[in-house]
Amino acid sequence: MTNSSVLDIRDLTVAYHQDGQWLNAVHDVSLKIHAGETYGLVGESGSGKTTLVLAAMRYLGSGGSIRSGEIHLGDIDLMSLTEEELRQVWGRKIAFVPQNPQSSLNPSLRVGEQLVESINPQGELSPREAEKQALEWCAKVNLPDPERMAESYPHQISGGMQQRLLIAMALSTDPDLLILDEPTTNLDVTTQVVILDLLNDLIRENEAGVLYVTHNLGVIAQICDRVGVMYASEVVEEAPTHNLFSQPLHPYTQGLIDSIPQLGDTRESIQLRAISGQIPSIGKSPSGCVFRDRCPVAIEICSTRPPLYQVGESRTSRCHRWEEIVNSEIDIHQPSPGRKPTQSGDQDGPLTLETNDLSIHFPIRRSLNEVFSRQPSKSVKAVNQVDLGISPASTVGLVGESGSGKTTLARGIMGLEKKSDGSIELLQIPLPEKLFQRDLETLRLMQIVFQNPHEALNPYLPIGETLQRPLIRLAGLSNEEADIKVRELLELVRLSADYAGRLPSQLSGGEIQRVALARAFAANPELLILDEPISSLDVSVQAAILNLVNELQSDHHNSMLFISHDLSIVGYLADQIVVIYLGSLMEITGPEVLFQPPHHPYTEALLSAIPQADPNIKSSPIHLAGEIPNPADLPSGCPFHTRCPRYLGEICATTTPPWQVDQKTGKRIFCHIPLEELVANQIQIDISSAAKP
Amino acid sequence: MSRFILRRLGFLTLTVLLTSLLVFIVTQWLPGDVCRIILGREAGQGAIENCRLELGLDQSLPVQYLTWLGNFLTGDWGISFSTGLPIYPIVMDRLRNSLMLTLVALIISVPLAVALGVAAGLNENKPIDSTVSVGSLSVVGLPEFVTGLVLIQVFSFGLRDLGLPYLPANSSIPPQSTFLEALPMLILPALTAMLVLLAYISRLTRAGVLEELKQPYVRTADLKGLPRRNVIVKHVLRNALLPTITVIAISIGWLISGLVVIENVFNYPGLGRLMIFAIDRRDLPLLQAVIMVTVLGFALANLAADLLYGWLNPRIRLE
Amino acid sequence: NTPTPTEPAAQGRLGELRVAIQPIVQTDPAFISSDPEIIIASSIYDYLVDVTPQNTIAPRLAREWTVSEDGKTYVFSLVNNATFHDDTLFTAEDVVWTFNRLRDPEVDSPTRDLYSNIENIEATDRFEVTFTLIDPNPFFLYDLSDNHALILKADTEEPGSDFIGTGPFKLVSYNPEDRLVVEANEDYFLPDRPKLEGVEFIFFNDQVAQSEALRSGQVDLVMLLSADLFNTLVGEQGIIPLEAKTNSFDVVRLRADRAPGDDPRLMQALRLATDRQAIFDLVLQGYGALGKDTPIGPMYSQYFAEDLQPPARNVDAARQLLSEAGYPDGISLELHTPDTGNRPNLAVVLKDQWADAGIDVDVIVEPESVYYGEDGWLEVDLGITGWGSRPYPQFYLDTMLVCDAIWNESHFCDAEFDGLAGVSGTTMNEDERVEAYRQIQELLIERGPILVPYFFSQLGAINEDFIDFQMKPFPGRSDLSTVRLKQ
Amino acid sequence: MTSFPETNSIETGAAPSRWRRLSLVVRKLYSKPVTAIGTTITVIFILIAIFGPLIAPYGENEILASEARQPPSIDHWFGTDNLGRDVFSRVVLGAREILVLAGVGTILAVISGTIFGLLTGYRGGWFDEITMRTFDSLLALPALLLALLLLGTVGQSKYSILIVIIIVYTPIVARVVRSVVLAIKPQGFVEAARLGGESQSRILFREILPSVLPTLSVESALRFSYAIFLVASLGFLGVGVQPPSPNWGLMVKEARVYAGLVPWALFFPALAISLVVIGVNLMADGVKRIIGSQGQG
Ligand SMILES: Nc1ncnc2c1ncn2[C@@H]1O[C@H](COP(=O)(O)OP(=O)(O)OP(=O)(O)O)[C@@H](O)[C@H]1O
Ligand SMILES: Nc1ncnc2c1ncn2[C@@H]1O[C@H](COP(=O)(O)OP(=O)(O)OP(=O)(O)O)[C@@H](O)[C@H]1O
Ligand SMILES: [Mg+2]
Ligand SMILES: [Mg+2]
Repeated sequence: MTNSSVLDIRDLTVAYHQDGQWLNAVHDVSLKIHAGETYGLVGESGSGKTTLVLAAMRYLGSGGSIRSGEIHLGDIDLMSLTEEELRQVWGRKIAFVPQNPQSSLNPSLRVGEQLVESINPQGELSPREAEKQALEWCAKVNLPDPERMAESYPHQISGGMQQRLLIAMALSTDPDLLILDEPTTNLDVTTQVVILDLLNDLIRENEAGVLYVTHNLGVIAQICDRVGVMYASEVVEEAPTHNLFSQPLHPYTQGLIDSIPQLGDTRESIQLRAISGQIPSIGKSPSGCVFRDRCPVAIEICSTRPPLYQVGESRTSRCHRWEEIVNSEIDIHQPSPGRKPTQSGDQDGPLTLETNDLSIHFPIRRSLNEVFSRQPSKSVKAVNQVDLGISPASTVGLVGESGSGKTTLARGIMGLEKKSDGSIELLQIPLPEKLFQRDLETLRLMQIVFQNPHEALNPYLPIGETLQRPLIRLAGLSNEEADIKVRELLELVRLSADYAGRLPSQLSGGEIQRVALARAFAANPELLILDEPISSLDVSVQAAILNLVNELQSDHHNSMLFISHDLSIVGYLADQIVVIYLGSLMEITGPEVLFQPPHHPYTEALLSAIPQADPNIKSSPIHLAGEIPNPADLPSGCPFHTRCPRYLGEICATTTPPWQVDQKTGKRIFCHIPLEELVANQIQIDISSAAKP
Repeated sequence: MSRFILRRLGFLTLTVLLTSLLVFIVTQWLPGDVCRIILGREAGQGAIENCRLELGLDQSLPVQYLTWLGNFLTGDWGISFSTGLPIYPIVMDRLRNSLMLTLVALIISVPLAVALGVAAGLNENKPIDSTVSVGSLSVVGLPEFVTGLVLIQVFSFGLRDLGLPYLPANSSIPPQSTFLEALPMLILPALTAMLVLLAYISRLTRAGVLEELKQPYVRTADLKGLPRRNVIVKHVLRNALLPTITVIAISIGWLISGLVVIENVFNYPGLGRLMIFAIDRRDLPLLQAVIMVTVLGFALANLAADLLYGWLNPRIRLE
Repeated sequence: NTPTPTEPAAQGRLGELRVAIQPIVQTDPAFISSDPEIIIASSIYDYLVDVTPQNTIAPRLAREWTVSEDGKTYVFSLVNNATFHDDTLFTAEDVVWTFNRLRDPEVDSPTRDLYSNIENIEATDRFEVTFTLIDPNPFFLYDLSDNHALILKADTEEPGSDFIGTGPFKLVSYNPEDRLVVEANEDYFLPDRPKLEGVEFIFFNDQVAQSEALRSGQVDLVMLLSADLFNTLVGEQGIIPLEAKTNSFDVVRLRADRAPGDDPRLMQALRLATDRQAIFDLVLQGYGALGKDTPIGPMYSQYFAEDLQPPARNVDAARQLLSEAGYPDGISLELHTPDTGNRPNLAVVLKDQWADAGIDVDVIVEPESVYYGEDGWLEVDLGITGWGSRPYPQFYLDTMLVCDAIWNESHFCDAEFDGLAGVSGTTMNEDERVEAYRQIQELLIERGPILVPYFFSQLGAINEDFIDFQMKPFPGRSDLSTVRLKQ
Repeated sequence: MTSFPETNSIETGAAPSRWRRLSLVVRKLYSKPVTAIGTTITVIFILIAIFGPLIAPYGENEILASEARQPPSIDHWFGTDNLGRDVFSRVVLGAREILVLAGVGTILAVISGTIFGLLTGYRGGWFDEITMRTFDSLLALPALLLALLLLGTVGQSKYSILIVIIIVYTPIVARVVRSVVLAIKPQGFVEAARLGGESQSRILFREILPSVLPTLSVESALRFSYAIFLVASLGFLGVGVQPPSPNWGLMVKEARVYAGLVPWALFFPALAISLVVIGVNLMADGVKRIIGSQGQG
């Protein structure tokens, strides 16, 4: 045992009890973390990351049990401790930052009290001292106004603040080992950079070993020293970060890297390579190499279980063929999708969809008091004066942070939300405001795919029926015709015909989203709105869906509004990118000039905040001050002025900015700052796409 | 918050008015005539007519209703048709009795139920849990008249036959009795009401504890290294008992008036029995008054539950 | 050692009697009808003359009386030492006012009919009242002792809620549906009475709860017990069971004025299908007497025709009659009954017995208040009605069976019967009356519209600590002023 | 085209047939002893309700005058009552009435409650507001009192009990359904149906209803046990049932009078009520668990 290791896990196997048998969720995993080292653990959902880190603390939920293996925390043999002794270790030697900040804080305790608890778990300090320290920690994690913060309840503060609090709780115990389980997954990119920065600083200060769990390769690339890649309860590869990205030694790692578009990729420039198939659920892994089923280079030997091959000093891989990979004798990339989507169709002609000055406000009910004191009625101004045009057969990408009004805009267009002002025209015909006023033909012309795949399909209707309905109702087919068409649709989204008889619960998330796509295409709409259709899917599945969307669109020539919070995805897919902030459009640009200044200061911040999956690019993210303002209290003038790093002065706060058009790039920017000035001050964002094959 | 209360009070008023109207209409359909009932089967038609005139039953229905409503709202609850006595003191006296019974039932059952529920929840699927679950499921299904009879046999006659001190089989407490005077007679009916309540609350508490134990914040608390007791008391129970509190408050409404059967079995002078009396006698103003009090009590208990819930649960407060 | 009227009897008063009774509705004596109402009213008020448990007339507020030769003038001399609870002296004016009220068409009390034969009531002295009748009435003293004839103070404004009487007890408090409490009237005109400090009437909806309260010592007196409940109390320690033979009966009657009852064979068939002895054993468990389908029971020993017998049960004969009456395959009927007393049990047993003869009845039990309140009892074809005990039998004939009787529930109309009833009701000759009653019994057994399966005893029980309680055939008329605590 | 990644599903095969699903449910009901006991009790009572007349040695009102008040014996397993009726036969024959009344009442109440809940939840607005306020006022009255009031007005018969169960339970069911509808309404699939131009009735009954069914089945089981409770309690109060009906509540009421001497006439119907209510309760609890675990899975 090297005494420098803070965590040493050996041959750990963890299983859950399900339906009368033990199923391994972590199988034979060893890993070691040294003091001051940040170790990244990456893998798809369900690969066993959380199970592993919980087991590392010997904290497993009901039904979970450590079957074999050793866990050493410094000199302490965790496996030999009683529960009482474990509680002495928790919160002192190990600290944990969970994935979901909202539910990880007790909703009915003030956050200050919760922080005090972790500073003073067994009550050694005087309450006053503990409180003082708590306030200090609030300040350390950059929480504004610590006193007020401490008095708040969790629901009263934003997700970013909650996460900072949880980090403060963890760090305040001065642990030897800090475990972070996807601490930024649910946060916006702009918030994420703040948290990551904070972590970087604090970790450096504390000399603790860090185990960082995420599925975001970008984050790994930016902050980790060493990476373990987990798949189907096994760690299939382990390497220093730099090596891992420059030459992955496991086909799975390669698949992960290839699945996501990087900033600067466009559908014309690159095709995403999805990993075929999907991760097996626990207990269903194939024998031998667990990745065998999905591996492009699997051969006979792969049906025997590969040992953990030691590759040089610091690398390991569980691939029988690692030597061939090292020597570049085999290509471990996933096969490229057969057809490159061609941009076809006539993008000119009358706009498919046009909104003018579209505003959607949700009224807030006034209290009686407010009515009497004649306070004006307020409303949540979710969408403000949006002018949007979508050309035939083109894709408009809409990006914005959480709460910026993307979904509201989409719903407003579909007629699911009442517009307060402005007009919506479909094929130059004004749309009736209310859904029930729209005739079947109008309904047929527009379809939407919702964000959450599990809500998108009726869990009690067989897939076939779900697909049949629009065919019968909107396309006017008979039952028999619809049946035939359902099969075609399934084929179109690469599902076999027998899926028609299944229920959504028998499908994976990716498959459900395909069905949702198929339904949207069933009546061959003119306009298709995709509201974050992939953000809840695993990276390997995302790629397949993105490819499918591309392909379908180029076949059917539909116009598309693609909504996402991820600029790299929108940049990859869209013909035009629209950036939205607080319900107002900030910038409209083409994907090819996305990285060329001038940028709207908000776009600039978004671009810089994206952690790129390339350790060579050291990004210098722009930190946005403060929180997104409350949409019920929109800032006057430019909605972004309260957080704008390039704040000009008075004018931004008082006057609505003009739409400036950049002649060179064709960008339209909603800003007071002269474009020349922006060009002069903004540097080109470093993108990695050139480095890619 | 004040808006919330105002809104709720508005709905409450609406509900109460609707109920009174509903009851008024329903009682119009009730067969049997209050005057015939008052005067007996031997009275002549003339006496009946006199009586109807005196009670204002000759007026049109809307007039009758509005008159009653107007008077009621101005605090004049009127005279009971069948007894000729002022309604207000009668109803208030019964309300007091019902509240006493409620109090005893709650005092006995709530701590016990919560303790059982917590114990069961913390020991899921262990013997204590199964015992509490099966026990409560069995008791919750027993009609009060069965439990009441059993309790009387055991604690009254059973103990008496053994020559031990025993509880009164009958709970007709004298009017204006103080709580302490009434207490011995309150025990058996309270126990009967309590069994149902006990089962209900303990099941709810158990479910609450199980639900909260699953929440990620419990993990956070555990991993802070807090002693297990702290985690349970400060974190789990605080949230787990929230729904329980609501149910307790609501059950006050039920206890006040829903104990018709128990009040009959024990001859306890509560509101429920008074209501049956009023129905039997077609004593509309009395019935209306009792129902108003009941519905108000029920609605207020509900409101109190919501307020309490909102007070204890900071998440609600924003709304 | 008769104490003089002026001697205070207070030192002898001891204890409070707790009586369990059904809740009352009516408190105005002119309208009271149920036993609980009457026992409460008769504790607070007094009768002019009272009936003894042996059905004889006893003096009360009237010390003595004389009847004129022609039987039309009754002169009552009243006690002179009775005071109302508000300390005003009781005088003849109060009697006059009370009885005038009872026959006042405006008030329309149930007694109006009863007293329609009175021509005049007059206070002939401060303590003397004279009643003048239109026709002689052999039962006039009984009429004066009617349940409703409690003497109120003249010009009482709220007879229902003033509670000012001359009776042995004074009202302390009344909580409707809960209890009514009275205390001894210290100035009661009868010496040495009452012997209790007070009485607490506790209202119970539930009979079982009453008897349980008695068993657990929470009440002392329970009346109107069902035979079943009575049996469970027999042998219970510390409890004395009370049985009073009465002329109370349940009558099963079939409307005779329309189909199917207009064919008397149907009623005969019902009778033939009935096993009275079995009913008596099951329903009454022996507490009472077998009925003979007439309202004249063995209590009226001078009128009861012991030798007459209704035909014994004969199912075949019943079937035969049915088929003659046009129901060869049996008949379906609804049997209505109030929900009180033994009536539901009687209905259920009849249902079983009649089923053997192909008579299929649906028992319909209704709350008493509804059954009587809606006048359903006068309307339905086949029904059961309870009739309370009266000191003389003429009452039943006049109100139930003569053609124009106000409660002729069976709508029976028989000239011969009416003639006989007229004779028995007016003749001053006792032998004539005995003969008329005998013929009436024969007639009813032969073709009457009613089936009287039994006369039931009134049953009650009292805590052994209390003595000198005598339950009357009409239990509500029992006198509580004689009860005392055993020392 | 062939190079496009093939998908393989989590589970293969079509949705299980109805029978398999049923047998699965039965197996799950029997996987926990307590639930198994509850289910067995319920099934036994249902069988008794169906085959009662074949089981009962005597009629429901068959009076054996000479055998009144006999303790349990070979001839009379549960003894005889005060009128000489065989208690065992009456208990057995009483199962049908109470289960049918409670069952049919529950079904009707569930149907009407579901319709109200679906409509109010889905349409909202004034219709919702007025309906729910009316239901609130009904719920503000204790169920038993409401029942008494209604029984007084609609008359004392079995059918009145049905009406009472419907009126008393419709608001409760409607509320439960409504809350589920409110939770489901904003979900994508409902909106997708609206956007697909589906009619309201299809949306209500084909799209939303299935999601309500699990909650509804738990609620129905619960309502059923309360309905039994209610029918028995009404019988005990002597309303809505006519003697000589072998309604267990009525039997308890009647036997209570002479329980001191003939305790068995009280004990067995009381036991029957308790058993069936406990049985249904235990089963409902099991149903809830099964559906809960399906919801998570
Ligand atoms: N308590 C449990 N009982 C049974 N199975 C469980 C339990 N917790 C997790 N699992 C299963 O174990 C496997 C690994 O889960 P785990 O949460 O460790 O994955 P993960 O890599 O953290 O995924 P994610 O990225 O979604 O958080 C999954 O298949 C999951 O369904
Ligand atoms: N029905 C509603 N009533 C009131 N406010 C609403 C309503 N729907 C949305 N909002 C508010 O409108 C704003 C925009 O919400 P919207 O859902 O459109 O954002 P989004 O960009 O789609 O965010 P996300 O990325 O989280 O999906 C938010 O502040 C939200 O709270
Ligand atoms: Mg995880
Ligand atoms: Mg959204």
